[in-house]
Amino acid sequence: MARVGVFVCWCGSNIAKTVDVVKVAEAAGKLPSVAYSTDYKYMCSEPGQNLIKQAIEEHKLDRIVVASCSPRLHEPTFRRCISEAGLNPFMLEMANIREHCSWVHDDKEVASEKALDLIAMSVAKAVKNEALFSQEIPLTKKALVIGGGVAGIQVALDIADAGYKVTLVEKTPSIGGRMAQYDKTFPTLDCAACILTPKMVDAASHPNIEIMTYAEVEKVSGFVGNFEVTIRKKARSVDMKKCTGCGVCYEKCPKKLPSEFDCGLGQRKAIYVPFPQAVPNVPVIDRENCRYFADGGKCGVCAKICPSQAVDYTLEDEMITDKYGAIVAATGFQPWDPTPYTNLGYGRYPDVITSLQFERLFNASGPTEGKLVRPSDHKPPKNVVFISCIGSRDDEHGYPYCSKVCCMYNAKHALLLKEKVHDAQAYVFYMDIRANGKGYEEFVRRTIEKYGAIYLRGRVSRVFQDGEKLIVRGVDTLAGKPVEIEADMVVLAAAMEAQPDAKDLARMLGISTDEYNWFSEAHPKLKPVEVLTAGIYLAGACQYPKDIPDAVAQASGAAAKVVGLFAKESLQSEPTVAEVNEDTCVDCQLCKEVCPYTAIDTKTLTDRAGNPIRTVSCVNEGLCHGCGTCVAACRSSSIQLRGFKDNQILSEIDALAFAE
Amino acid sequence: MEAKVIAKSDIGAWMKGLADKCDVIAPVKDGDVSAFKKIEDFGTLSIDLPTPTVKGLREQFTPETETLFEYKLTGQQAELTSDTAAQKDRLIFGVRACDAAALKYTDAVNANCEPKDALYFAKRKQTTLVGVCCTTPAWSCFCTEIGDFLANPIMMDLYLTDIGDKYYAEALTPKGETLIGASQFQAATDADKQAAESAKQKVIAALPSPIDHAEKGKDFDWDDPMFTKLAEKCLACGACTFLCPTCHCFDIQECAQGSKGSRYRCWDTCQFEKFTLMGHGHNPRPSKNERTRQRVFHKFKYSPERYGILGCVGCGRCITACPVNIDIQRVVHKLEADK
Amino acid sequence: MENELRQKAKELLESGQVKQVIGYEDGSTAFKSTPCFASSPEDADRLVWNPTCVNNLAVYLPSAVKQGKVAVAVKPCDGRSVVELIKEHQINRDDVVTMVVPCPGVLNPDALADIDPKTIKNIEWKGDGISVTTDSGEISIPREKAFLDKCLSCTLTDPAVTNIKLGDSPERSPLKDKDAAIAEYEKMSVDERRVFWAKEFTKCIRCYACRQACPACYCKECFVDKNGQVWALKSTDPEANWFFHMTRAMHLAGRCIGCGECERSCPMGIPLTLIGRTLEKDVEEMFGSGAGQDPDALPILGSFDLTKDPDPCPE
Amino acid sequence: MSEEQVITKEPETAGAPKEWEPKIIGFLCNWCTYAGADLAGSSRLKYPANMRVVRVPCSGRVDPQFVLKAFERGFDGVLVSGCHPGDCHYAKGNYYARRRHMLLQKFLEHMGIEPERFHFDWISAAEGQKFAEVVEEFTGQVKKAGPFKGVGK
Amino acid sequence: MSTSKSDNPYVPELAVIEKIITETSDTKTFRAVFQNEALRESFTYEPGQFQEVSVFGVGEATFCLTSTPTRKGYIEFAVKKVGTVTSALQDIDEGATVGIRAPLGNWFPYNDFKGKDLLFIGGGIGMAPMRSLLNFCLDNRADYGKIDIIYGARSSGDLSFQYEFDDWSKSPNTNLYLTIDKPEDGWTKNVGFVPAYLMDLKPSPENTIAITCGPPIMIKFVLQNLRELGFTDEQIWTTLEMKMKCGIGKCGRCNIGHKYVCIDGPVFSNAQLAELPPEY
Repeated sequence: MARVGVFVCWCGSNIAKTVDVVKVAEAAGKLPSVAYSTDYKYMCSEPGQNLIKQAIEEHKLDRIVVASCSPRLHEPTFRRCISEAGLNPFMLEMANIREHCSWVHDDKEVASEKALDLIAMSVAKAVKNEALFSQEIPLTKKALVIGGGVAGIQVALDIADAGYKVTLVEKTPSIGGRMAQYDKTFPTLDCAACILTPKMVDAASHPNIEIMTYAEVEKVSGFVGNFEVTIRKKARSVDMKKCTGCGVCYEKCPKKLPSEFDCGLGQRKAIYVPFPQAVPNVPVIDRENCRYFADGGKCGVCAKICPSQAVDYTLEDEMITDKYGAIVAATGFQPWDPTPYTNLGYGRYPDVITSLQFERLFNASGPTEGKLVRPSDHKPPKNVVFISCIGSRDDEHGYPYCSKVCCMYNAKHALLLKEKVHDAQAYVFYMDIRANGKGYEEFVRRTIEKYGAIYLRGRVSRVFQDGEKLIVRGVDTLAGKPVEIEADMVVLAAAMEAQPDAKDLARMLGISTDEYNWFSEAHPKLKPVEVLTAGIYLAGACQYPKDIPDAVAQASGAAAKVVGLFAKESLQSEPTVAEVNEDTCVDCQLCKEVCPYTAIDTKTLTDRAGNPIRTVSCVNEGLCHGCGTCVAACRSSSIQLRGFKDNQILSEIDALAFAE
Repeated sequence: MEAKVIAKSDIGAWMKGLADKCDVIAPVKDGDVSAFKKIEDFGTLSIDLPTPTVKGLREQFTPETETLFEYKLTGQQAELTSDTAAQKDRLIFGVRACDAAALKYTDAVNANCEPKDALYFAKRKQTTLVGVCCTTPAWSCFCTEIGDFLANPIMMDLYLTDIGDKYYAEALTPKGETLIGASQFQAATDADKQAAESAKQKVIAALPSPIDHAEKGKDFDWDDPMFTKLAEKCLACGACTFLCPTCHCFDIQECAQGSKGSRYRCWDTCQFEKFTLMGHGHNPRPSKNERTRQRVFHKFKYSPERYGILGCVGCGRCITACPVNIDIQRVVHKLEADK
Repeated sequence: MENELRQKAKELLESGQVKQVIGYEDGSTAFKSTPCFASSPEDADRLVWNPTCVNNLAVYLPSAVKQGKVAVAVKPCDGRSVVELIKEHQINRDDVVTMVVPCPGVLNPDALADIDPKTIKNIEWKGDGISVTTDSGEISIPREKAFLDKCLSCTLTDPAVTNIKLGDSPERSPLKDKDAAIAEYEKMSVDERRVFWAKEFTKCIRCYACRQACPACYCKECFVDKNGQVWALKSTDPEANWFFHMTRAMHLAGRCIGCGECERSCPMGIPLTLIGRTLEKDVEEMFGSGAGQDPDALPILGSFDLTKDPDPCPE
Repeated sequence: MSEEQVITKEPETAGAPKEWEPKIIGFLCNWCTYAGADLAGSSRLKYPANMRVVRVPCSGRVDPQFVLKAFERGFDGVLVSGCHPGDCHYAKGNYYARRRHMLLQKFLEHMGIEPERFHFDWISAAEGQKFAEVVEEFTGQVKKAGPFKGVGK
Repeated sequence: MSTSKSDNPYVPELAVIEKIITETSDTKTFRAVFQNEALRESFTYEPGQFQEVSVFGVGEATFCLTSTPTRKGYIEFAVKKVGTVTSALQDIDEGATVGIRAPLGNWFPYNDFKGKDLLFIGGGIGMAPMRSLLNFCLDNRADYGKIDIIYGARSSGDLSFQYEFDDWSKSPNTNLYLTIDKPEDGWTKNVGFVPAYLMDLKPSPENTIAITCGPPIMIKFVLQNLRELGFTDEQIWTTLEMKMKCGIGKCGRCNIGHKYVCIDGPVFSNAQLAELPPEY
């Protein structure tokens, strides 16, 4: 007979208010196999944990049931606690009498009864618990960073500086990401390029960093310490080794296209580098739009003109498979397309633009070489209206969430407008001003007070063209009256949204996503850079809208996690994995079919002389994640999940079924 | 002992009269099969006599599942209870001669050594058996090969033989004599006696002649190659043994229900691999070879050696039930020929 | 036909292509045949093929192939079991030679209800039905009475794993709808069904003939035989019996080819095929395919279809 | 409700002993529904107390046999819930669960267990509200179906 | 209603586990004391008999009594972890309640052994069933001649009852010969398999009874070697292990031919076994 100890937590009044903890603890003491039962104000506190440790010693307890909050919160705490007292950590069961009981029920009698049932179930399961142990698994000390924006670059640099190899994969032809498109950064008004470009160069020249641009992750298998990743390096059509970056090819290329980098405001060629400071500074041919590829090899100007014979039309996509110990997703965001706001005329009036377009307009390397002019007539604008929350905080057209950075860049743009065009006037329509960051509030105040930006609290109902002017009709809710502004330009602060392929990557990496496809962290407060799949981390705006300092901070956090992981000699496997009873397995391979991780192999049993007898399934403990799908599939119960074996779950059912 | 007659039309009334004193059990149709059931409604009594019951009397004395005792656990303590509340007396009507004869064997088994099986004998003691001579034996019947109990019934209290519109009723025990004391029974004439005798002889004539299987069983060949052949086709189910009126093997199992539970026994069979499989993996009867041999040898060799009684009454149930047509009569004949 | 079967079997055995041929031979009575394991050309002479050949011989394959290559006589329905066994890695395709016999239908034992069994001398196919030779002459029994229900609705063609086709497939159109048998049952209310099965399962004596006769029940250790009280009690409590049969049914979901051996083997007359057919119908409706068709198909409950699978909260 | 009904109903609720409460067991995946239940808790949402939860790693771990066992044991209702399609922490476990349990639900109905007694659903870690609603609705549904008469008689 | 043991042979007596001794990594010895005080006094048994031990909620399993009736007040049995009940027993702690049905089966005809030399040959857990007779004979030392004990195991850690080795070897005219399969650091006794060691020691069959128990493969070679040394089947005794449930000759699984190991055994001489079919 096992000797189970039951520890009922009051959680202050959180549990005790609705559950009669004293009575429940007393009743729990009478459950079969229970040798000791008690209650305490805060089990998770140090005195609480000491109480458990002492009881283990004093009452020779071999299994522990803690009835308190959700195991998702404190299971690790109590596992550590009982293992410090000499028990195997898996001899713990937790009865969730807070989240699942005291917090959701009012009637004390009913809640107490339920609490006792939950404890009885946990006791019954604990009786069947077995000591579980980890196994050592190897660790590849090389990291993969997906996304070459500022976050990805920061992660790569930090890991590389710690002495570990990193592969940085970027989908576009150059690293740099969104930040490379910006002119200045708030609130310091540093030149974005001036602070980013050196980092890009550092990354490119770092001996521990391998950059793969124009490349995408195709397949991910394996598990923490042992990921196997296939990367598709798209055919660049330019030999990276031969190219000197002279730029003759794209000067001479006859095919012109709108530039993605300039948000369609400028042009690029079919062979191009996205921006002058691109890293690597090697052009790529956009095969879809290249005349050579369209006309079956007639054009070929770039190849002819290239002084170093670097242009090679025959290059093909290349698949590279490598092993990584950890993966950091830093895939960023995309700006939301404000077309659904038909009342604001985006797409209809050329001078209604997005903030990112505005950013490109006064960027020195932008389509106007830094001259702020209207797209329609290339005249400098006088009155510019900035409208906040386009697609943010708006269930109807966009997303209910706040994109976090718009208030700040609106202020930045209003300020810069005044600097570029001295007689200009900025109007900012806003819902609330969210300026909670170091120096942010001061920055907004400066824009209003020193630069005369007019802030109007309210929404814009309509924008329409009237001759050369754009008429902006809105409401100033503070003044309580409608306003109408004759504007030369309207700038929409479009929301940040998840990358269109975020969901695909999430599936590949085993990251769960929220309803907007932002990647979900393992814990919103305590594990903000981890995800639920071990060995995979998050950096930057792929998780949720972030500004640069936040993205960079999180990047360093993710890098620290990776470095921490790599600092270990090897890894310990999860003890709660599946195991096969070879005596009864008939090798029907149903377990193999359903395993999401290809963790099940077939092995041949042999007699003492080594002759094959029959084949059975076997589990690769490194690959097994412990989902137990195989267990439910197995007809003869020959595969079992440690910690969640059939007899453990059945004991819970029975404990409840026969509860008195 | 005394013999009387009872009109077939009076059977219902007679049994109804008995029902006051005891439970009356008789074979009735239960879906596709015939089974012994407690008769509740004597008004619509429809006793199924022509078809043999799918199971013999085994379940009447050793139920398929029988609680041995119950326990309750509190903390580290245990408390046992065993309910021996007296059952009502029973009368089983329509017992076949073979099934009654099987009780001689199961009595011997349950008294095999001290302590005797009290659970079994308590039920035996409380049961009165009224047999009916088979007039329509099944195709698989071979009781006459085993013994003469069809003509000279044993282990029952009263034996009825169908003689047209009435039964000839022979009391075999004092209990039987009391039974025919009931008002529905009339004195039997010599003609009735003759009719009964000729009815019995007519059935016996259609059945096989006696063979001294007990004697022949002594020389069975342990290594007879036939067992390999049988094992090949045997599916290792328990249909044969579970329907057998002499098979008595059982398992003892636990029924845990939280802090309470019970120990029970349930029918088990030597045809299952796990029957003799030990915890550490050794199995003295590891394959169907040994297990098919065990069934036949146990009935025709070991039982005569141990109890002096054959472990088969020739009821033929195992033959009809076998999904692959293993016919124990054929098997035994072959063994006897092979020796 | 029988001669052709014997001839083929002899060839296979003589040439050493197979170690044994599993077929049928005469049983201990004229209305029963029994499985035959022929390992020599002489043995092959005992093989028969007649309406009494009801057994699904695929049940023997997993153990038989351990001794070497096996040829097996299969009816089109039984052939589906071979497909399942291959699909579930219990036998290698190369280890079995399937001899598909032409099957007009096999004997429904009820067909003989009015005949004294002891007088039956022979049973053979004749015309649409069967002819029973008895001591007192020949009795013809028409198709609708002669054959098992599954035969009357049979539309099966040669199984996907046919090696040798014996004779010509008989011309036949189904007499009944495949689901005629369950149509009546389906009329019951949900609670009537609960009561119905509670009563049926009470009969069960746990002899496991259903399981042992089933070619899909090849586990080394059945869940019900686990030591200790893991899943089901060995007791014949009605609840324990229910759990056994319900679980066995779920284990067969998507795998039951409907040979009916379970019901035929059940000494207690529990209508087990009703369960199998109801469940298979659901499987076909929900997942679009059934058992025993394609040896390379993925197991029904070992696969999924992202778009077509029914969803608890469809969008 | 008509006046008459109100009148006839009153004494019933007042004088009757404790109302029958269904016994429900729920098998919840650790990552989504269990977390959803936790969220319902931390959001202090109220729902009926009839269900007791068995935590499993994944809905894929929920063997239909657990559901059968629960009905064998006489539970009035069984709930199985896991992550929404595409959200399974183990990528695919819920898809297998979906096949198994959607089939089981039909099968149970065929074999005499009202579909109201078995519920299979997706509830994510973010759906605390949905969890509370599903439990409330399911409890009501089972209550309406009445005490389960069992599988043995 | 509570019944006494007499009318229901399947109801065990309750006993409390008083002491647990860890013998090897997978074997423990349990000392049980009947709860019923009168029974504690009156209970008696013979060396070689066995019992059925219940763990309530798990089931019942068969164990031989390893204690000797000469030492009263308690009974002992050794449990090796192989199945569900044995695993459950391994998990219980001192103070737990178990059920016991005992004594069952026959016993060693120790009266017939009187005045003779005894040779015990045990392997691994096989020493357990012989320990009862061994300690019984040592407690009645004057009744028997020389006692030789050959005991072997895979490793020194697999030898059970090590705490009694001193008592055994210090008993007058008694020799304990230990052997393990493979050499070990610090092991000064014999290395080698039991049958081979037996041949090295060459005990005389003269007026000697050999009692052996151990794994089947060991028994096979021990018997071969004993015969080579001149022992007759009548001089060799063993105790058999079979799957049992009822322990009282009813449940039908432990038969060897027409004999039931639970009532006609578990103790057999080789001469008796020779009469039975080879099915054990």
